[in-house]
Amino acid sequence: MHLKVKAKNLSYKINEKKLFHDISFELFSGKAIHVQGDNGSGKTTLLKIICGLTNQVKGDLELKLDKKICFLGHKNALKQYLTVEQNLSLLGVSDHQDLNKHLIEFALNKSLDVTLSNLSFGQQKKIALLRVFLNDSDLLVLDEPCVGLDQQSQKYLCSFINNELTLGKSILFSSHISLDITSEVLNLNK
Amino acid sequence: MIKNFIHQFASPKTYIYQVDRLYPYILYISLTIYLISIFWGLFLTPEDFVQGNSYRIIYLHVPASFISQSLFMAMAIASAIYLIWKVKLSVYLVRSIAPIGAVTTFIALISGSIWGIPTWGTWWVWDARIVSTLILFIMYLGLISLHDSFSNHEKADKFLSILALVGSVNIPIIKMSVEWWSTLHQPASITISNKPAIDLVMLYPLFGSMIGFAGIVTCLVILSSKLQILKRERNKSWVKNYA
Amino acid sequence: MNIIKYELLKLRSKSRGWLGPILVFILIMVAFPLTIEISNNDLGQSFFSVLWIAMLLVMMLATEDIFLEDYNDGSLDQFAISNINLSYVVAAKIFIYWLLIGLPISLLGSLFCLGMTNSIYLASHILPILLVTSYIFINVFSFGNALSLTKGSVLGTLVTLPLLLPLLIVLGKVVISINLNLNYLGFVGLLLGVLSIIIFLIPLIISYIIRAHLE
Amino acid sequence: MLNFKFNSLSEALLMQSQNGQNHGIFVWSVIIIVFISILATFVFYKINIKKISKKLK
Repeated sequence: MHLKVKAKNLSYKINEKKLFHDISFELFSGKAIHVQGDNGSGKTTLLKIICGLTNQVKGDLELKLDKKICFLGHKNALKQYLTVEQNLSLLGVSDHQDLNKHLIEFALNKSLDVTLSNLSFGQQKKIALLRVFLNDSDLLVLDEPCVGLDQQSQKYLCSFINNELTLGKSILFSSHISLDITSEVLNLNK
Repeated sequence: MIKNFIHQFASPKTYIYQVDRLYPYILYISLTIYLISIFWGLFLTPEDFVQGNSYRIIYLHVPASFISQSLFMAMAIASAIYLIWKVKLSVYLVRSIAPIGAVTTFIALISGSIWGIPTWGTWWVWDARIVSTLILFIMYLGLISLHDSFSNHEKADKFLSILALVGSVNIPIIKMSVEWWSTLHQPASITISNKPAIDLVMLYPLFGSMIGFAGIVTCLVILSSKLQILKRERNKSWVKNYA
Repeated sequence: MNIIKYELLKLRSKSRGWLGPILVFILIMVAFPLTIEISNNDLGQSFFSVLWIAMLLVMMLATEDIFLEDYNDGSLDQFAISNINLSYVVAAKIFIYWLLIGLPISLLGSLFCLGMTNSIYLASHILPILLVTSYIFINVFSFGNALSLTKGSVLGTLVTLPLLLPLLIVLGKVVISINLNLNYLGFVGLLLGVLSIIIFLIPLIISYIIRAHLE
Repeated sequence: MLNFKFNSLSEALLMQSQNGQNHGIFVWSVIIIVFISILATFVFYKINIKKISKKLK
């Protein structure tokens, strides 16, 4: 059990308006934190602060990671005009040995040559999730990972995350859909 | 330590109270100097040998064009301070100098082109100074529109100061290159550089009008920065007390 | 190396992104003589000013979504999180844009020069200058479009065009020198000097701006 | 050194030069434009500051 993330009294403001303040938590390896809160309570911002995309206004954030963070946000980082296969190679996962397994599980193995804009929202999300599944990092940051996913895929995602936790990875996620993941809850509501 | 010092000293609150104290002195002294110098320049100085009485526009034109360039330099310094030390006040100043700079550049342009009618026979010449002043004017407006198009103030502040800094590096280059360009194209009849060296009697009121105009512009910047601070810090409790 | 490969793939599969500006350039160069009497001998005279302005316009159009697309679909977030230096990514993007847009336009510009002035000497001497200029244009417009990332390219152009004016003056001087058979190597040296400064500075500045955008 | 160069108000308004041209219109219009634009800027900021302080109260 190593300490991966330690946040102390994090605060954030937009245009001098407080979004959240005095958020403190610790995340150990093999543990998950579920960030909860109403719309506009700053979940995405908090996750972005942990990724280092945004700077907190106050407070300290300590990261002890050996590898880079794997982040999945609202935006999928996929190119609409490229085929699935090209997108996978852009994500840098096209040579991964486990790729086929996940593709079959997501029923995407037959649409490798399809241009991405012809796929549905949920299917695009699944391709974005492949990057998470084939990650090479010890901290996963997932912002609403199961928006648009069907029941089966949600279950698959949960089982994957639980498996990752047993492998000693740390996970931070936000979700309005309840997921079957053993996690601590961090509530941003005042 | 320097950082702490600046942050304490340059808080918008201290600034606004200090500036309120100084404002009337600056305004009245500089207004007096300015009006006296203009009066002196208009009625007491001798007529120019070459240009006749139209040269009296110099007392209005030169201060404006000089100040319009200095204001950009001031903006660049303030932007650098913001980017290095994250002093909020300095970026408020950058944003509040920009419209004032645009106004002074506008004054310089208009007075220059009216001056051009009797002197050069035309109100617009592709002269180096005029072109670079026009570019300066557009850059001021560009800075304002860049800052206003972002709703997130912190973002807007960063972009504004980057652009002001890059622009300030470019202004001397633009000036030099435009001068270089116009030396080849321009017929000699309309250069203003070969006018006789200015007489000392004419120089005193010119200095006076420059100092006076600088003071007036300082007052304008103070007002504009007050407006900016009140807008941006309206959620702070001290602003409510102040208002 | 991977970044260059992927950026190339991205831009290549988006034909309106790279072919469009080239075609617009051709259209402008074809349209410009139509506005003048065909017998007019001054065609060669005004040709170069149209060439520079057309180049300016087309580079502005071409760089319009150089970062916008990656910003909208979240790729920039991924770049910023990954341990690749963001300014490398920016530099690679600019290089690819130059390779697919700037290079063909420079070649075409030199070709049009041959057609308009019937002078191989002029056309061959203008080519290296076109190559360097297009690279500088793409760099500076990328800076402007990074500043006005989500606010449209009009703002970006408004903000960057004044910065490019000295360059246009230098270009005018170069054409005069080549026309008069004077030594123009000094100007080329100046352009190369500007280029070498810009190549290092612009990606750094842009990566700072992009980080601010991602916040 | 500090003598009036114009003898009457009308002469000052006309500002006839040695070459016979009247430069008064240029000089005075510049003066009016400069003063008006400075004044307008002052008024603009004064009004806006007042407006915003009223809102803040």
